[in-house]
Amino acid sequence: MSVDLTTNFCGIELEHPVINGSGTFDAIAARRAFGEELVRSFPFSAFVSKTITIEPRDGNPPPRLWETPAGMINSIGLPNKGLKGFLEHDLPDLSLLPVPLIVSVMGTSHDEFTALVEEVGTRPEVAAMELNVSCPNVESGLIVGEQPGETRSLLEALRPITEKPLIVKLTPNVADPAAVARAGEEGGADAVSLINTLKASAIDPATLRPWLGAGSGGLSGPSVRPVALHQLRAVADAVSIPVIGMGGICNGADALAFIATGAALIAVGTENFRDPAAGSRVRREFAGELERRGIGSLSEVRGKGLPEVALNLKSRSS
Amino acid sequence: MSVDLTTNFCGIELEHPVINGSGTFDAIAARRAFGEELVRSFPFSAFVSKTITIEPRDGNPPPRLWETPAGMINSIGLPNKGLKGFLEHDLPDLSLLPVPLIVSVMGTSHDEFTALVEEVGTRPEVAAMELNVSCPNVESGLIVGEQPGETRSLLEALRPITEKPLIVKLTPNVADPAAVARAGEEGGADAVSLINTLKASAIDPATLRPWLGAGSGGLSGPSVRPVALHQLRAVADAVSIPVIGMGGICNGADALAFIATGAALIAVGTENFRDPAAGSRVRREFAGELERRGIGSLSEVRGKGLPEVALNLKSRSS
Amino acid sequence: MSGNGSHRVLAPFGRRALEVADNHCSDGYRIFSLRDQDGPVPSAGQFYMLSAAAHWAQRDERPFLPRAFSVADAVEAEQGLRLDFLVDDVGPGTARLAGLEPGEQVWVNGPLGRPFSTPSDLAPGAPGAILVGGGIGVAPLAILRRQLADRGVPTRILLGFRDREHSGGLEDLFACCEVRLATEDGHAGHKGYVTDLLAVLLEGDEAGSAAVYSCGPPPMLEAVRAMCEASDVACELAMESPMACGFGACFGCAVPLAGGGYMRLCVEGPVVGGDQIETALVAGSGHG
Amino acid sequence: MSGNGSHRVLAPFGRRALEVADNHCSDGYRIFSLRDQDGPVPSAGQFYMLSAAAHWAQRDERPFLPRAFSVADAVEAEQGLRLDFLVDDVGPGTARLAGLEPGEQVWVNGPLGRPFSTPSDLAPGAPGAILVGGGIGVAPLAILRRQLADRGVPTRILLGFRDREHSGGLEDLFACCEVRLATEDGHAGHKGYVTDLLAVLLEGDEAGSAAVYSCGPPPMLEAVRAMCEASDVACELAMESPMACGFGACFGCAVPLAGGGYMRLCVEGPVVGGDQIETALVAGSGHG
Ligand SMILES: Cc1cc2nc3c(=O)[nH]c(=O)nc-3n(C[C@H](O)[C@H](O)[C@H](O)COP(=O)(O)OP(=O)(O)OC[C@H]3O[C@@H](n4cnc5c(N)ncnc54)[C@H](O)[C@@H]3O)c2cc1C
Ligand SMILES: Cc1cc2nc3c(=O)[nH]c(=O)nc-3n(C[C@H](O)[C@H](O)[C@H](O)COP(=O)(O)OP(=O)(O)OC[C@H]3O[C@@H](n4cnc5c(N)ncnc54)[C@H](O)[C@@H]3O)c2cc1C
Ligand SMILES: Cc1cc2nc3c(=O)[nH]c(=O)nc-3n(C[C@H](O)[C@H](O)[C@H](O)COP(=O)(O)O)c2cc1C
Ligand SMILES: Cc1cc2nc3c(=O)[nH]c(=O)nc-3n(C[C@H](O)[C@H](O)[C@H](O)COP(=O)(O)O)c2cc1C
Ligand code: FES
Ligand code: FES
Repeated sequence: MSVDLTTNFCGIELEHPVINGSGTFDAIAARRAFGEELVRSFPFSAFVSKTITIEPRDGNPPPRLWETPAGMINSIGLPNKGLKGFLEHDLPDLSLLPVPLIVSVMGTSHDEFTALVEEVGTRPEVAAMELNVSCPNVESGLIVGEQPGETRSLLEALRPITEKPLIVKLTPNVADPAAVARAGEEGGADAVSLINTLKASAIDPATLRPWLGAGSGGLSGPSVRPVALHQLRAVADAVSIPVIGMGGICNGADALAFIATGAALIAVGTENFRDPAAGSRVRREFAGELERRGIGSLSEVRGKGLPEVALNLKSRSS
Repeated sequence: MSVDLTTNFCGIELEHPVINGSGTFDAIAARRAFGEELVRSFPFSAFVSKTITIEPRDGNPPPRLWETPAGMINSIGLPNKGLKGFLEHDLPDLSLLPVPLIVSVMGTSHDEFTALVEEVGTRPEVAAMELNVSCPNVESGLIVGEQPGETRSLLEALRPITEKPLIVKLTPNVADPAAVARAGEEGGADAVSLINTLKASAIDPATLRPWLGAGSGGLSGPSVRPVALHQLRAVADAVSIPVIGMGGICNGADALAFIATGAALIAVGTENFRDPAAGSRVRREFAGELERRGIGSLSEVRGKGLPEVALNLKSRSS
Repeated sequence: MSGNGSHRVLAPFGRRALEVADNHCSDGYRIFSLRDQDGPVPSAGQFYMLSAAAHWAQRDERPFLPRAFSVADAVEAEQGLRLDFLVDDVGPGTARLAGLEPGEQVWVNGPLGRPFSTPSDLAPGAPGAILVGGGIGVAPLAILRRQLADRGVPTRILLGFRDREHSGGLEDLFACCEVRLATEDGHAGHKGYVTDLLAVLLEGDEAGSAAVYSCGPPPMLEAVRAMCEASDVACELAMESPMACGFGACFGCAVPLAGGGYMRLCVEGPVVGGDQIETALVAGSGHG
Repeated sequence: MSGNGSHRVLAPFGRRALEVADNHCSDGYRIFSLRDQDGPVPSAGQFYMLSAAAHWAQRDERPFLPRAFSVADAVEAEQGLRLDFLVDDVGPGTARLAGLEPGEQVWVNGPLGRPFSTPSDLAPGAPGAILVGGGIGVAPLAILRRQLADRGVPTRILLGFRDREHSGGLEDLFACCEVRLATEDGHAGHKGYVTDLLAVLLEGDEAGSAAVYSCGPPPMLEAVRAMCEASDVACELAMESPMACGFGACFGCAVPLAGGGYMRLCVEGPVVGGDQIETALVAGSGHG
């Protein structure tokens, strides 16, 4: 293939820019379902774990899913084995994957985040950490990711603990995501990723009451893509650190739109549910989209689109 | 029909709870296209005008539309004849409609809003006014609808000017819409309406640059319905004034979900584009949904869903 | 409703489900017909908003909105009016419509918009009409040709096509009248652009004595507009712009006006006078 | 892959487009078959995630996600494996699948999940099996019956149906073996619930000497679970819960565990031991 897809992300060499969204692909469960083929043709250039917490969590009562027009709502509630269980049971299996491992962590206080980043960061199997800040800080009662101040101080607390890349996973449920991203960068984040899910609810047609066991959840899938592209643009323009773009990416054309909007990497989430190998397909289609346009490397279009000269004006005015 | 759809909204008697979203139905243009039949079988129980401003506006450069999965992005840019042009040319025509008229206004300062509410409010043809606060206040530079403080002070400034109902049109692009709604209520608003469009962008597949002439726009249609239902719940729980619910309503089942979530009225927006008589169809289907369930009046389910006893548990656990 | 074909015919209020009567391929384009029992006879230049009643969303959950199509002909038949449309498959919506089977249902809103004017209204004293069509743009000219013929207006027809694959539905639509052809690949008629043929006509002495009606790709429309302006000949252009509603509700179909500001093409157009606009090149229109 | 039918058969990685070989109606339910050239032979109790390759979205832009279906039979044929599924039309996804024409393509991910255990694994020394199915729930029992028969396991089959309209595909699926029937309208067999028939068997002396396998509506499953628990008979239930992915990725298919906490039904199930759960009534499951 004439197109160069390799990408250096925070010093990590990646074969291509397609990774997974946290919580949308369980490599261990997938291996049970698909066997070694999953490892042989692993769909992502890096694997992002589901978010882990200090203590084990059962997750939310069912129902946890609701299908929406061109998307879905989930209210999973971060079920996980807890830090200890993850390090003991999951990390050994995840370290067998052929790609760098990014571990997503969430704490409800600086202490919890500190413990998570310390413990996880020292593991050689771990290449980077993603901070899920879509949760309240018990000390302030505020959602960290909704407050630039909270986000900055969290990063300032965590930055000294580890050399490894820290990625801030932004929540889209704010008026100004760029301000939060900037605060993260100022606090020492190496990258930001977006979007997480949009707050959403559904009504049970039979009871006319909330369908989801937890009352509400998060919207994802193609329906949120236009919102993701908008916030990606705002954030990519506001920070100089790399941005991981996600939100409704289903195919190579979507991936190209996110790269052109400023994403360093793109993550596939909900689409994994419709096609377990979506990551490989998106990468293939994405390379094809670049070739069709004669684009040799990502830097040619990232964040700016096609150069004026190359512009095919047809779709604009002829 | 055995179901009673009449609704009293801020003292205005309405035949049913289905109105239009501002800017999604132009009764004057529709009359040119469909003739008197439009007036004879007017689809809404009250008509909400497109937002007007003090000065005339041309609107944004094209392209202004982008179709999205289960929705669309618009960047229309509030084209309108300005206050004077509206009062002279549009108001006479709108006063011929068989339903109460709600005029949507937007200002960039307290003075502009004051002038709009004074002028429009004194017109007998006008039943109520909707305040579009999704714009920056030139004095503070802040988007009024994103700031509880800005919203409260705006309402405090406008409340003394008119006896007529003032509706605050909330923007969904905030972390806590309920806080803004509460501020509006404290400031003296008679009702709130939500949701306005979600900030969104699209990439031209040919140029890999922003498709929309204005760079970005607002997302609407079925894809935003789950977000609308979530914010509607949060707002309806937070205020005691009536709430107008909208966002992706396409049929009677959607309307029922919004009423069950706490809406006093529901507004049809984007669906009007797919079916000019969508309002009438939604009302018809909505009445059918109520009848099927043996619900005699809206108050039986508004904001609470079916009573435990009536619960058909089938879809939950049997 | 009468069919004299030059006034803005009103549409029934609310979308209606019509049945596909026929759908066949003709030289690269699909011609499909709807049976309209209760709708009025449209005027030439008007359009309809169409969407398949079932299976509309094709790829990536699109299309969501209906699509605009100029009516290419409207013929009274036993089972009611037959509406003909020409479809150029350029994306999911046109692909779905092009694939409709007879008997399938289509949601219809129309006729909509401003039709072509009569030559006399357009250019007082102009005895004749010159129709200039390019590619899929021949659609509204086909019904215009018939409605002009019904009124006995002498009409000359200039049509341009890319190649053999895109010389859509000529026979059916322009039968029984003299057509001058231009094709880019020269497989038929003049090798080159249809505007070359128009230039010849406009240079000829009869120039001023005719009104020009044109529809086609924006660059062709713009050439026609400029040429008519230069030789001071009245012209009307059937334009396109992205449309969500088609009846003035969304303000999405903005086209820049010569005097500044915008018009809603679905209300003030799709037929516009050459003097109303500065250019026929509109951002977002064209089949990209 | 062998077809001994009691181990977790792995799925090829990535969704595959398979062709619909047949789709016919049988007493209220649709039975449709896919031709699977390169897939493995599934074990009884496993399921597939299915979606139509074209025109998936039906109403309100749904379905978006694939749908889970227990394989009802898997038969080697010349053109490769034939996978049979039973479809109960309860919404847009099942409606679309029920309407598929032979030759249409279906996206397939599977076989997935934990299959039924052998009677001996389930209840050491249990010589026989009792299959208890209700309505559409007969699907996984059909292939289980065949795979048990292949292994010469003595099997008694109890099936319950609402009425004549819903006595799905009996003949085809349970031909050649003795079936005791219960129908709520009494049009065939015992008038009442299938669990009445199970009660009789469990009271009989042979009770402990068999393992019970059941699939059907949650209330029926719960009754079977409780009865087997009461009479201390080992049982396995093929359950349902809302699924987005089917391979452990979304954590959406949570079913409460007896010991507290949840299992992912697509990974730990859909076949679960009666002792693993406190109740078979799961919020969000069932066909509304
Ligand atoms: C008044 C009028 C009359 C017309 N008459 C005819 C006719 O007689 N025959 C005919 O064939 N066509 C006609 N058209 C054009 C026709 O409406 C369009 O070709 C059609 O809407 C394209 O829809 P699509 O889904 O097939 O393609 P789309 O996917 O909509 O693509 C068509 C163009 O739209 C843009 N586009 C791509 N993706 C999107 C998106 N997500 N959102 C918005 N824009 C996008 C691109 O520029 C693309 O080239 C007419 C248009 C108008 C306004
Ligand atoms: C392991 C397994 C095996 C199965 N095997 C079979 C089988 O062999 N045959 C068979 O017919 N079925 C089987 N099912 C059930 C089948 O998967 C469902 O009936 C199907 O998913 C329904 O989809 P639908 O679009 O037709 O209906 P839906 O619209 O999805 O409605 C089905 C139910 O889902 C709920 N619902 C309604 N709207 C929504 C929404 N927007 N989002 C989420 N939930 C909603 C309601 O409770 C409704 O009653 C199986 C399920 C599982 C988990
Ligand atoms: C079922 C589900 C579970 C998710 N769990 C997590 C999680 O544990 N941590 C996290 O940061 N994001 C989580 N997400 C958000 C995704 O990583 C992603 O940000 C979002 O879904 C948008 O991308 P998409 O539209 O491609 O799915 C989850 C999303 C889904 C649908
Ligand atoms: C084309 C378009 C124009 C709109 N113009 C306005 C406007 O002028 N003022 C306003 O308050 N809301 C405006 N809206 C927002 C709608 O009133 C409504 O809040 C939003 O579209 C969500 O509802 P829907 O999903 O049913 O369309 C507009 C929406 C669309 C799609
Ligand atoms: S298409 Fe909506 S106003 Fe013209
Ligand atoms: S359905 Fe996704 S984890 Fe089970």
